[in-house]
Amino acid sequence: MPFDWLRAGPPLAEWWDLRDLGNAVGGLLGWIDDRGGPSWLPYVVSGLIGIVGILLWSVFSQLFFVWAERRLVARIQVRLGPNRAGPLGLLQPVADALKVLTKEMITPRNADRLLFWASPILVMVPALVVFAVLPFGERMVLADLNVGVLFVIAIGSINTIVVFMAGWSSSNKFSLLGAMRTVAMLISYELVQVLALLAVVVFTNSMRMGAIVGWQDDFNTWIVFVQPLALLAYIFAGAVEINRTPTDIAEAESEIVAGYHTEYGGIRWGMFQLAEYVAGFAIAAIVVTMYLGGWTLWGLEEWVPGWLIFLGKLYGFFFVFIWMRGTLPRLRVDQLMGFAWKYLLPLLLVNVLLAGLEVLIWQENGFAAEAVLPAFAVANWALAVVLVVGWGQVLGHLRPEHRAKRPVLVKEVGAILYEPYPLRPGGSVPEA
Amino acid sequence: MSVGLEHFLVLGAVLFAIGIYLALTKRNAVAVLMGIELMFNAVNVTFVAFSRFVESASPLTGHVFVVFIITVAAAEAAVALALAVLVYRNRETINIDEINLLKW
Amino acid sequence: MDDSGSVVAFWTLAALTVGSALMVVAVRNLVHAVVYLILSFVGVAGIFVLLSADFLAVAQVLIYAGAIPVLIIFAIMLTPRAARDNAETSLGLPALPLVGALLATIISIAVVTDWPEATRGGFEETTSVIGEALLSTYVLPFEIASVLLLAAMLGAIILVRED
Amino acid sequence: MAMKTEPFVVNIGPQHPSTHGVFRMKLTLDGERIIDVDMILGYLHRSMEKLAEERTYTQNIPFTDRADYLAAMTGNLAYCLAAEKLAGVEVPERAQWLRVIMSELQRIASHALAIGTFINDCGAWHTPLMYMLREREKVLDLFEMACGARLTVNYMRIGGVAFDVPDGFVPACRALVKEMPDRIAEYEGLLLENEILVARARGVGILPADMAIAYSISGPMLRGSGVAWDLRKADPYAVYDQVDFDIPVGTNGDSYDRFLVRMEEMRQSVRILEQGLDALPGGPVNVDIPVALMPPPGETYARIESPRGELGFYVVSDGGPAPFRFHIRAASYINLSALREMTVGLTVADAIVVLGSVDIVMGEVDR
Repeated sequence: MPFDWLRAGPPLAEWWDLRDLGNAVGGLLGWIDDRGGPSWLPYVVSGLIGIVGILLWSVFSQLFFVWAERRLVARIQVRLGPNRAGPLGLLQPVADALKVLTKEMITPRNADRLLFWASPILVMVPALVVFAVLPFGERMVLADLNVGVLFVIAIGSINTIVVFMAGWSSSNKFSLLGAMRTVAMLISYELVQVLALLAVVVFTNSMRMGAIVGWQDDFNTWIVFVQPLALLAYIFAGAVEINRTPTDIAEAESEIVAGYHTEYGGIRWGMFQLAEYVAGFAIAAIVVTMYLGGWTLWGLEEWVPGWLIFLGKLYGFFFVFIWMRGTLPRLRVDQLMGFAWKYLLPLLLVNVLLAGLEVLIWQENGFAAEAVLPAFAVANWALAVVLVVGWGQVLGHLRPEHRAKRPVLVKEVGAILYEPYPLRPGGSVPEA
Repeated sequence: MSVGLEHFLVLGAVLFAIGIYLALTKRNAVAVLMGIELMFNAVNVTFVAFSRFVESASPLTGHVFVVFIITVAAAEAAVALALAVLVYRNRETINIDEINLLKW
Repeated sequence: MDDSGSVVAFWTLAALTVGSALMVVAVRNLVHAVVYLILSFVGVAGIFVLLSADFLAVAQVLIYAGAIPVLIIFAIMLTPRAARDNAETSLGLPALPLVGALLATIISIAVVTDWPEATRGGFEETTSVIGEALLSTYVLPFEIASVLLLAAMLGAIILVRED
Repeated sequence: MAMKTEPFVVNIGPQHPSTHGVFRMKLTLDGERIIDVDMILGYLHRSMEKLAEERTYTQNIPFTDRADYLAAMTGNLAYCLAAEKLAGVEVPERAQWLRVIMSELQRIASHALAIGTFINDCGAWHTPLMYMLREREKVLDLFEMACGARLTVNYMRIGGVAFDVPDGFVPACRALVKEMPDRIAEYEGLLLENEILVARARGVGILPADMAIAYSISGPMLRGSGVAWDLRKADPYAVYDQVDFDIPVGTNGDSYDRFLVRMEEMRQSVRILEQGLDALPGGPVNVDIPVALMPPPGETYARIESPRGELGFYVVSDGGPAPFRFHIRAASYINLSALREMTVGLTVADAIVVLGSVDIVMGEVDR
C-alpha cells in the first residue's frame, strides 16, 4: 500500500492534532480507504496536498519576505523603508506583484525564442522541487527519499543550466557575460556544497533527511556543534547559489547592468525574483534541516507544532542572508573562484577527513554518545578556528600589507613620500 | 498489462539506435559526442533493467557497473571536448567532413 | 511492476526520453539540441526511479543533467565560428538502414530469449549496498577509475591551456 | 597555439548605474581583461565658458555653482578670487573666514558622497552611502540656513559673501563639528577593516607618483599616490595660512588609498571648521561694488583646492563689463585623463571601482 509510512509510527494521533499536519493527511487517507476508493487515489491526494502546500507557502512567504527584507535593509541603512502602500507598507509586495504582472513582456528581436520563453519557467523548478525532500514536521515531508541529500545537490545543479539558457537566449552582450560568470561560479561552488553536506552525512551515516533530523533529535546535539566549518562553507556556497551579496555577481548592478535577466520584462522578470527568494528559503531550509536540528527543538516539539519551529528557524536563518545583503560589498568573480578552489576545497576535504576519523573512533570503541559528542564539538570548533586562520595565513589572505594602512599625515607641502612601483601601466600590486 | 523486462530492453535498444544514428550522421564533433553520451545512457538503462528483473545472487552489481560507466563517460566527455576545442583552434572548424586531411 | 501507476509512468517517461532523443537528431540549432539532450537524460533518470534504482536516478540527474551539458555548452562557447548548426554529414545516407538492422537484431534478441525473471519486487535501499560493493569487491576498479578521472582532468587541462 | 578570440567591445554608459553621470567608457575586452579604454565625453556640455562672455562679472557667479554641482561653494570661491584679483577688490576679514568655513563644510559634504558612491561601486549596496548622506543632509541644512539654497548656493559675491549668517548658524555648526568625529569613526569601523573592500580596492588602479604628476593630477588622487600637494598649503588663499591642519598622503596610490585620503580629509576639515568658528571676527561681510564692474584690462588665474582637486579660473578682461575670456580649469576633467593608464589590464568590475575612486562630476568635466 503506498504511503504506509504515513500510517506507521506512533499510534495515529487524532486527525485534528495539528502539531503535525501529517496526522490530518493520514486521517484523510484513512477516510478515503474506508470509502474504498481506488488504490492509487490516496497516493495522488497526498501528493497533491503536499505540492499545493509547498507552492502556497513559498509564494506567500516570499511576498511577506520581500517586505521584511526591504524594511530590515532599510533599518540597517538608517532609513525607513516602504511605508506608503498600506499600513507599515505591508501592501508594498502586493503592489510590486501587480506592477510586475501588468508590465509588458518584451522579447528581444533576435532572441532565441524557445529558450527565452522556457527559462523563466524552468528557473522556478529547482527552487521548488528541493522542498519535496525537506521535512517540515515528523510526517510532513512530501517524499522522504533515502537519497535526500544527493537529491538536494542534484536539483541545485539544474540551476546552472537554466541560468545559462536565460543568458544565452536574450542575445545581449551583458547577459551573456553575466551568464558565463554565473555558470562558472555555480559549478565551482557546487563542489563546496557537496563536501559541506558530506561532512553531515558522515556523522549521521544516512542520506535520508528524516534520519538526519532523527539523529540530531536522539543525540540532541545539532550538527552545527560538531561541524562548524561545514556550516560556514555551506552558508557561503548557498549565498553563491542564490546570487546574494557578497556574491551577487550575476546581477552586479554596478558592473554589467542586470546580468542574465536584463532582457526579461513583466512577469518573466518577476519569476526570476520569485525564484531567487524561494531558492533562498530552500537554502535556509536545507541549513536548518541539516545543521540546526530541523523541526526538533530538544523536546519542545511535543507541545509547539514541529512545523512552527521549523519555520521559525528558517526565517531566523534567512535573516542572516538579509543581514549579509545589508552590509557586505561584492567580491570580484576571480576572487570568488580563487576562494572556492584554493581556500574552501582543501579546507573542506580536511574537514571531511577529520569527521570520518572521529566517527571511526566513536564507532570502533563504542564510546557513549554523551561523552564523545561534546569532546568532538570542542575539538571541531577549535580545529575550525585553527584551520581557517592558518590556511588564510598560508594563502596570504591575511598578510599584513593586505590589511588597511592609514594615510601618513604631513604638515608641509611638496614631499614625495613613496618610491613609485615599477612603472607597469595600471597593473595590480605585484604578488609578493 | 504489466511492464516487464522486455519493455526496458526495447527502450534501451531504441535509445542506443538513436545514439548511433546521431554519432554517424552529424557533422559537428560536439553533436557526435552527444550521440556517444546517449549511447552510454542506453547501456545504463539496460544494466539497471537487468539488475531489477533478473534473478541473481547480488542483484546490485548492475548498479555498480552503471556508476563506473557514468564516471568513465564523464572523463571521456571532458577529454573529447578538449580535443574538439583544440581541433577548432588549429583548423578553425569542427566540421568532421573538413577534418579529413592526415597531414596534420 | 503491475499496478497501473507505474505502467502509465513508464509509457510517459519512455515517450519523453525517445521523443527528446529524436528531437536532438532533428533540431537545427546546436544549443537546442543540448537542451533536448538534457530532457532525455532527465527522462532516463525517471526510468531509473521506475526500476527502483534511486541512487542512480539522482546521480544521473546530478551528472548527466548538471555537469556534462555544462561541459558541452562550454565547448560550444569556445568554438564560436564553428558551424553551430546541427546539419548532417554528406555521407549520412547509408547510416539509416544500418541502424535499423542493428535495432531489429537487438530487439529480436531481447524479446525472444526468456530471461530468468526474478520474483522479488524493487530494492528498498540501494545506496548503502552500492557503497559496500564499491569498496569491497570492486575496490580495484574503483581505484583505477579515480586514476582515470585524474588523468582525464590533467589531459583536458593540458590540451586546452594556452599559456 | 594562441587562442584566436575576437576582442569583445563593451559599452559602459552613457546610461549606466555607476558612471556618476552621463559618461561613456568603451572597454575592449579580451575575456574579462581590459585591453583598451576609450572615454567619450561631452554629453553634459552646456558651453558655459562661451555664455559667460556675454554676462557681467556678477551675473557669471551662478555658472560656477552649476559646473561642479556637488561642490558649489568652492566653485563660487574660486571665481570670486579671480574677479577680486582682477578688479583689485579687498575682502573684509569676516567674509574671508566665512568663505573658509563654507568651503570646508562643502568638502565634508562632497567627500561624503564621493566615498559613499565609491563603496557602492564596490558592491555594498547603499549602506555606507546612506550613513554618509545623513551627515551630508546636516551640512546642506546649514547651507540652506546661510543662503537659502542646498545645492546651487550662489552664496559668494565679488568682494565677500552675499549675506551674513543668521544667529542660529554658528551653534548648529558647532553641534555638527562636535558630532562629526565619532560619525567618521563609525564609518571607519564599518569600512576600514572590511576584508572584502580591501580585497576589491587594494592594489586596483595603481597610479604611480611620477605618472600622477605627468598627468597633472590634483586633489585626493594626487595625494593618494603619495605626493603631498595641497593648494591650501602650497598657495594659501583666503585665511588658510592662519589655520592649522595636516595633509593626508597615501602610500601606494591605489583606489583604497584614495578612499583613505578622502576619509582623512573629512577629519581635517572638521579641525579647520573648529578653528574657523572660534576665530570668526565681527564686521562687514562684503564690499559694495558697482553693478557693472569694469575691471582694468588684463588677465588672471586664481586657483583653490576643491574637493576633487585644483579648481582654477582663468579670466581675461578687456575693460568691458563682461569678461573677454572665462575658462574653468576643472579638476575631474584632468583627473579623468589618467583613467586609461589605471584600468588597462584590470577586469570590468575593477574598472568600475577605479572610476568610483577617481570621483568625477560630469558637470565639471563637460562644463
